[in-house]
Amino acid sequence: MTNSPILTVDNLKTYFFTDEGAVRAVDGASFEVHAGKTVGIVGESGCGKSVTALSILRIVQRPGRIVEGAIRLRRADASGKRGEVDLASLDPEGAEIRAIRGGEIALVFQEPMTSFSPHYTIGNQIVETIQLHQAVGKAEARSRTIELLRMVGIPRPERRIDEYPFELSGGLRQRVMIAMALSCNPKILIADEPTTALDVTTQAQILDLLRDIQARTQMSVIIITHDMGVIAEMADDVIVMYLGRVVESGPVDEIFHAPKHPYTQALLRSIPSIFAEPRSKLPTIAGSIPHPHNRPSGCPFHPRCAEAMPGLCERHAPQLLPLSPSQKASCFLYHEPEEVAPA
Amino acid sequence: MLTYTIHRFLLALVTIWAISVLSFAIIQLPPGDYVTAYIAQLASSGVDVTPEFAENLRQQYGLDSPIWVQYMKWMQQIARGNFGRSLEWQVPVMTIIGDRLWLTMTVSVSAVVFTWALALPIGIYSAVRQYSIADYIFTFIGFIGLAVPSFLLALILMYVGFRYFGANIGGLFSPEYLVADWSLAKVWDLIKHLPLPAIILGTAGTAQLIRIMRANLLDELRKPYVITARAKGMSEFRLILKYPVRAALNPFVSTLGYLFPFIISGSIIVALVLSLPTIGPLLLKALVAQDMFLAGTIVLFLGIMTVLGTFISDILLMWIDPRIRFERRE
Amino acid sequence: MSKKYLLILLVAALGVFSAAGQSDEMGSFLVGEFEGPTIITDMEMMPAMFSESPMLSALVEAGDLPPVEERLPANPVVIQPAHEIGQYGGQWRRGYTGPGDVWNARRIAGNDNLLFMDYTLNEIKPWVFESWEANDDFTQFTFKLREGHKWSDGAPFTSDDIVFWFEELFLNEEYLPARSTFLSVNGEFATLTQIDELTVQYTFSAPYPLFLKVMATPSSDIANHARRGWNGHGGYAPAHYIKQFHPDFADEAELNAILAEGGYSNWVDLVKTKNDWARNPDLPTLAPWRVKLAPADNPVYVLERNPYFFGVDTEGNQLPYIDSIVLTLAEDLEVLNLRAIAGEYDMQSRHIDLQKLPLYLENAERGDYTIRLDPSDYGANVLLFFGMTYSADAEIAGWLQNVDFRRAVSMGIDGGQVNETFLLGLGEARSVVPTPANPYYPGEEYETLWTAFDAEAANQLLDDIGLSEKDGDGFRLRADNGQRLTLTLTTPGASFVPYPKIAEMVASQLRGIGLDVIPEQLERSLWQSRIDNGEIQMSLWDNGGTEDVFLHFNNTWLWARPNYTDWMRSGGAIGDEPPAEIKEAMEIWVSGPALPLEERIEAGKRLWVLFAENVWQAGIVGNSPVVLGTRVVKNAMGNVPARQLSNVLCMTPGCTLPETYFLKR
Amino acid sequence: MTEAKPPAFEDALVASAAEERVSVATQWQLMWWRFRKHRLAMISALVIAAFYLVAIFADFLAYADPHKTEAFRSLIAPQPIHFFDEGRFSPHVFALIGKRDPRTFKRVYEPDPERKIPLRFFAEGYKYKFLGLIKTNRHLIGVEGGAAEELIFLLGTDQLGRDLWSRLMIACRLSLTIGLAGVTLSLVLGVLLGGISGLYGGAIDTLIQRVIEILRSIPTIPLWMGLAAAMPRDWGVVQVYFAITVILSLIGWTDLARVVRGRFLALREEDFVLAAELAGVGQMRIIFRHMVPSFLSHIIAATTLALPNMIISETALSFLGLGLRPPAVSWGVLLQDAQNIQTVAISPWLLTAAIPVVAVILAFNFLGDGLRDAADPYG
Repeated sequence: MTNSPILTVDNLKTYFFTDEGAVRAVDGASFEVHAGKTVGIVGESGCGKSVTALSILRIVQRPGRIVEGAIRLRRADASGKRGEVDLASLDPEGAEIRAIRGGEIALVFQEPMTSFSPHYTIGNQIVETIQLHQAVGKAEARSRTIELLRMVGIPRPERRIDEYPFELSGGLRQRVMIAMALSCNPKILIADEPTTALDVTTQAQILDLLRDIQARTQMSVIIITHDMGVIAEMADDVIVMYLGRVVESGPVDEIFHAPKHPYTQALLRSIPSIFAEPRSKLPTIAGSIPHPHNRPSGCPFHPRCAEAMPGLCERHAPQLLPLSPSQKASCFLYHEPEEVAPA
Repeated sequence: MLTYTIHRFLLALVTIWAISVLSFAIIQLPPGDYVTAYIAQLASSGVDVTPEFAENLRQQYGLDSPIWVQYMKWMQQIARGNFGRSLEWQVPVMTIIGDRLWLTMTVSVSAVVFTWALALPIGIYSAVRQYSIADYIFTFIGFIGLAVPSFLLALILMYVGFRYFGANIGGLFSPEYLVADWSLAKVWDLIKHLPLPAIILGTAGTAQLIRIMRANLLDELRKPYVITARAKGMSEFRLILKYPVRAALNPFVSTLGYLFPFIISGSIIVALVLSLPTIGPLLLKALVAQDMFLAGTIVLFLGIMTVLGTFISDILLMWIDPRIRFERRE
Repeated sequence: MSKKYLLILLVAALGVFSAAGQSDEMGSFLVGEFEGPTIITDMEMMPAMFSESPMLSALVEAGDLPPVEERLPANPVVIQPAHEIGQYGGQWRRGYTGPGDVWNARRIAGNDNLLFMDYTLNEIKPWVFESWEANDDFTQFTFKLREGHKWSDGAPFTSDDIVFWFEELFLNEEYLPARSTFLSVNGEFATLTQIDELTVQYTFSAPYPLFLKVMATPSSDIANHARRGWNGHGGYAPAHYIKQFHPDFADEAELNAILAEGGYSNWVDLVKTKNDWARNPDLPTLAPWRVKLAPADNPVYVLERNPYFFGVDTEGNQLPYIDSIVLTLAEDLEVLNLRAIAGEYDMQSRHIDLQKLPLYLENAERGDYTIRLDPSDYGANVLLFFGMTYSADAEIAGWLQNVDFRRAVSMGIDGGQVNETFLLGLGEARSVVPTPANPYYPGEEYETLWTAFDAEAANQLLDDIGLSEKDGDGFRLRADNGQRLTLTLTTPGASFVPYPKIAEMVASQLRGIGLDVIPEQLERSLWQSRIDNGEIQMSLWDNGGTEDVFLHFNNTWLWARPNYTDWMRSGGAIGDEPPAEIKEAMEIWVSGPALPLEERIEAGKRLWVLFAENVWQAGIVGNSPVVLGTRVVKNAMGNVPARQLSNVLCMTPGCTLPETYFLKR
Repeated sequence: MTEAKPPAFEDALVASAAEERVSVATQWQLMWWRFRKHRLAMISALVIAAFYLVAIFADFLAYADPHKTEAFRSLIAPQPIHFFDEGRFSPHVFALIGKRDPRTFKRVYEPDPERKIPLRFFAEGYKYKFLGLIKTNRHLIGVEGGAAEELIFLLGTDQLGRDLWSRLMIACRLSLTIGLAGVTLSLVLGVLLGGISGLYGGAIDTLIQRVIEILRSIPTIPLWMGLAAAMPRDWGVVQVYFAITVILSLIGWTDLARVVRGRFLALREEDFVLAAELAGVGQMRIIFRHMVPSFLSHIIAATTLALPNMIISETALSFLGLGLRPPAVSWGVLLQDAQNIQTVAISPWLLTAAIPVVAVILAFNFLGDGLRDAADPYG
């Protein structure tokens, strides 16, 4: 925590402009990623966590667009001087952001089945990535690819490199995916639900692999998941999102042991636990995620919140404010509305 | 894969045989025969025709025997590599077809090239920029070609060409090159005559291809591998061409087999209006004249080409799509 | 030429359309003076020296060809061109529509008649035969060939070639199961005697005064090798060439090999194909041009001069002047016409569409051509004929056979409207009888008999014959079941005249006399097969070729096909016996050729009277250039007559001698 | 396809919103919602509806007998309508004086400024049966105390002096309806045979696939010519054409059959079909209750796209002399009248017959696209 964060997301707002109006997929999210650390972003589906990842890489597709906020990446510029670049202000198709995509920030995501094009061999697709970012020849790139495949635990990589994605099992494919993401030694790896589509044993292997690699390369990882178990296993810091906003953030221990926000508390209650009483019903969060065009006024969680304070929560939007040096939450249980302004 | 190929080949033979029977039957469908048609034509060009001639001619051409006998004779000839003699042109069928075949190919290929050159970029653009103004405009232009009757378009363009540009009227060669031996100048002359038929023939198919390309590409663009590729830092242009466009090409290849026969029968009208020395008008005239061996051979050829085309496009499909290749291997 | 060539636009004030003052002689500025080349028979005018095309001189110099004097017969035919002595060389560019259009070439380049009918169609002149002689009762005809006459391959042409044709082809039952009746009289065929190498003699069992005309008519079956050899007739054939394909002369094994290789059905097929001047470049010919590139495997159809052609001009220049004729393929008539409008053809009337006349005139200067109109002089360019042997629907057959019904239909058609719409006002409404210039012209009253548009009289006639009942829409009802009387007017597509469109107008007019007529367009061969089967109720056609009604079979008797014509041609053996008035007409037609000239003319007049009174054909419009009568002539083309007959018998432009045309430099 | 949800949107809450509405909306409502968004398709639907209205009220909209020929009204150019007379709204045209120019042989017409012909709405004209039932002679426009066909020529006349506007109106009737039966039959056959092929597989499948391949290998023009010539003699032009479209639909089903077969093959493996089978639901019921509805939308779109083909075929076959022929009045017949160089050069107004063809074909295509987009659950 001593050095400054490698990536700072500050008040990020990504909206989708549809015929029915703007959908605020990410609505003022702020967090930091530190070098060598793992940040977990957690939330129900539809909370804006994947869009946040896409926003960082600037590959949000129309009709989506970043409307506000900054994504500051600390990096060495062309002269080798350390500096900062605001990704949100870059031309999304420009050369600079493309050099960062795959080069400094890599993405692994949830669909190992379809994340590769079935028309090219895996080798082709990895070699391409290497050659995009580094001036190396084909043969050199190929041998690097074989090395990478070996590193992620693919048996007989010399042969596998010429196979098509559909010839591999799901677990192997996700390993290849990780190999591809690592091919240019990124500083940050974003893993969007990396294990969702896999069976439990494979999940564990993949998570082990990620941890192992992080230990070796000292890169930062942003892991996006709805699975609190994965968070507990992987993350150093946790960010809880709800309807596009960060409702709570903090070190993993504090979030798990002292969740502050009622939503975080509810999420944790819904994890099946070996300590839970057998045959008891798993607690769920009341209600469902509201329609994006009917965003609740005030605190977006108040209709589902057991501790909602009538007259306050539906009228005022809470701010994400620090509760301790490391933990933040956005709830009127912990601070008063600063001024009475209509949300 | 070998058994698969052999299996396909045997089925193709059966299909071709069925086509030969059907084509012969269809040509015999109208009442009367070549002699009736011939006499009608003579009468209309002012030649005195007496009923005796009809009898003479029927015996001369062997048209007085039953249809199945004529079919068997034809088949026997084909088995010896002789497709019969055209009753109207009075020379072996292959002599006539041979000359026109490659000109037909040339016209068809240039029409296909034009169609693809127009349809692929528009289709890709329309999919990538779905619902944009340009999407609407390009799609609209593409569809105009489908909607405007090609025979009318051909006639109007031909007249405009004559009236305002002094262009040659119809055909694929300038008069001075018609009998000339092949030379670079003649080839250049042919190339100069190709755009008009290619554009007219091509516009009709453009809309269909734009539609297929757009729909396929829209499907492909939503697939996760596109995001993967994007996250790699590829430029959007390269990315789209390398991944989704490649995948969207599959249906194009699978229709390749039907393309050639389709262009021939679809181009009869335009070829007539523009007076192109291709197979289409020949087929139409042979049918009108009930010149059965000529018409039968052309129909049979088209059938064989379709069967072969399908076969080739299947193999091409296996070549470009590894998934199909693996399925068939098993 | 009398007032019949003054083309009058019928102007009618109709609705708000008032007739403005117009020229009485519309179109007359496009009709030229009747003229043509002359065949010189005066031996005094025989040129002493001969010369040839530079194209041939080169061959002679190279030793590939004997000199012109050796190629010409001792007495070549001498022709005085229409205007001037021409220049050698050049290509005559024309358009043709495909293999079915070989008559395009046969007409222009196939002048190899035994005798020649001059351009007026009135005078018989020598041609292949140098002279002829008939006995007093016209039963025996002696013909003399030219000494030293040669085929286009240099082989001598002698009486053997005529005898070979007559005995080995014409009389061979297998080769010609059905022979042309023009070489017969009263059903008995002539005998041919070979007097010597240059003399032959035809003998008939009864007088046949028309025979010389038959031998001179360019369209005749038995006197034109280039035009008729393809169907087994022709009058003569190159024996030295044909024998290699004839089973009586050829080696059997060799013949079988040829048959198998070429895919011929039998030797008959082989010989008829080889004997086709228009398609076989190897066939020796006497005609001015021979085929160089056949239409089949070439994009162009090319004819080249016959180096042995037996005609010269008055200065001794061997004809033809023009070296070659190049016909380019147009798959569609619009393309052909547009090319003509662009000035791409040197001289052409075939396929030229009268309806495009405004466009032709507009572009005449740009295309550097002149438009000439050649109105026909037979009776009707458009006529409606009734299917007299139609029988499928007894009620309709009954009306078709009722002369008053036919007269009413004829009077219910307004030929003036058809003339204005489709013939641009260039023809005139008239009956089917020929024009006053024709020897068989029956008299002025018959030109309009039962033809002048008169809806009132037509309605009255129909009311009187029992068709007075009408339905709510004003259509007459059938007598048998009280349903609407619906008739079909069948027309063939793709002809020189837009019959299907005319049928639409005729049907619309006949509604005016309460007849429900459905126009029906058929593909041409289907139309033909319906006629052959007696399935036509009413149809439209023309009377081309009836200039001499005894010489042309097809158009004269279409309405009587097939049962009555079968009866006529078989002498009553097959077919149905027709009613008296038709029988009278048929007897006249069958016996006419045997009648001496004066009696034949009277018989011909009587025949047309019967046609006019009985209205088997209802004349609609005639005297127009609509059939092959719109001519595009490049201004550089010389010796083209300003006016020619547009005529099947003339094989127009055959009888204007295209071998005398030339291209000016 | 099912697992390939659009990830870019997955979290964008849009999907969840749709899901919520899906739970209450029927398939048809869903289609309608999507369809409404496709503006071009909406406009196209209105255009097509307008065309069919014209077809229904053709005689009322025409003002001249479409079959009445008149040489002295041949090839009149479209006539301008003057809406105001001395500042007053009073639509009128000028009477025409025509003659044939003796030098150019063109028919020329001059307006007569002395004779104004006032236009009237709901005027009397030629007699017809309104909707085929009620005898009347009222037309949308006409003139007072005269025959409209002699006086007004909104789009000019053809060579035979028939009014083009009136003929265009009447032509809508045949052109828009004649192919419907064939298209319908093709659909039924396509679904049925494709379904059988996909459902049963094995020998039946191989046989049907072979038949499809043979049928697709035969060019249609010879077939069309043969059939046209082989029809009974006493049939009228419309009957013959109709019969041929029906017969040709017997070979036109192949495209749809392939699609349906593919869908069946895919659906056979789907969970809900398996579930229904396990639940003991009868096979026919599975097909018609569960499987067919799942690709009904595709069939609708295919139909909409088959209709413009039928109109194009009609015009093309008329050109070859194989389609509808006079006295039938259809767009193909009108276009065939215009298919010559003198029309292009001298009387180009006859080419206006192409405008409704282009308009309706475009409309059908955009409508079809809209429907398909709306029907596609992943679109």
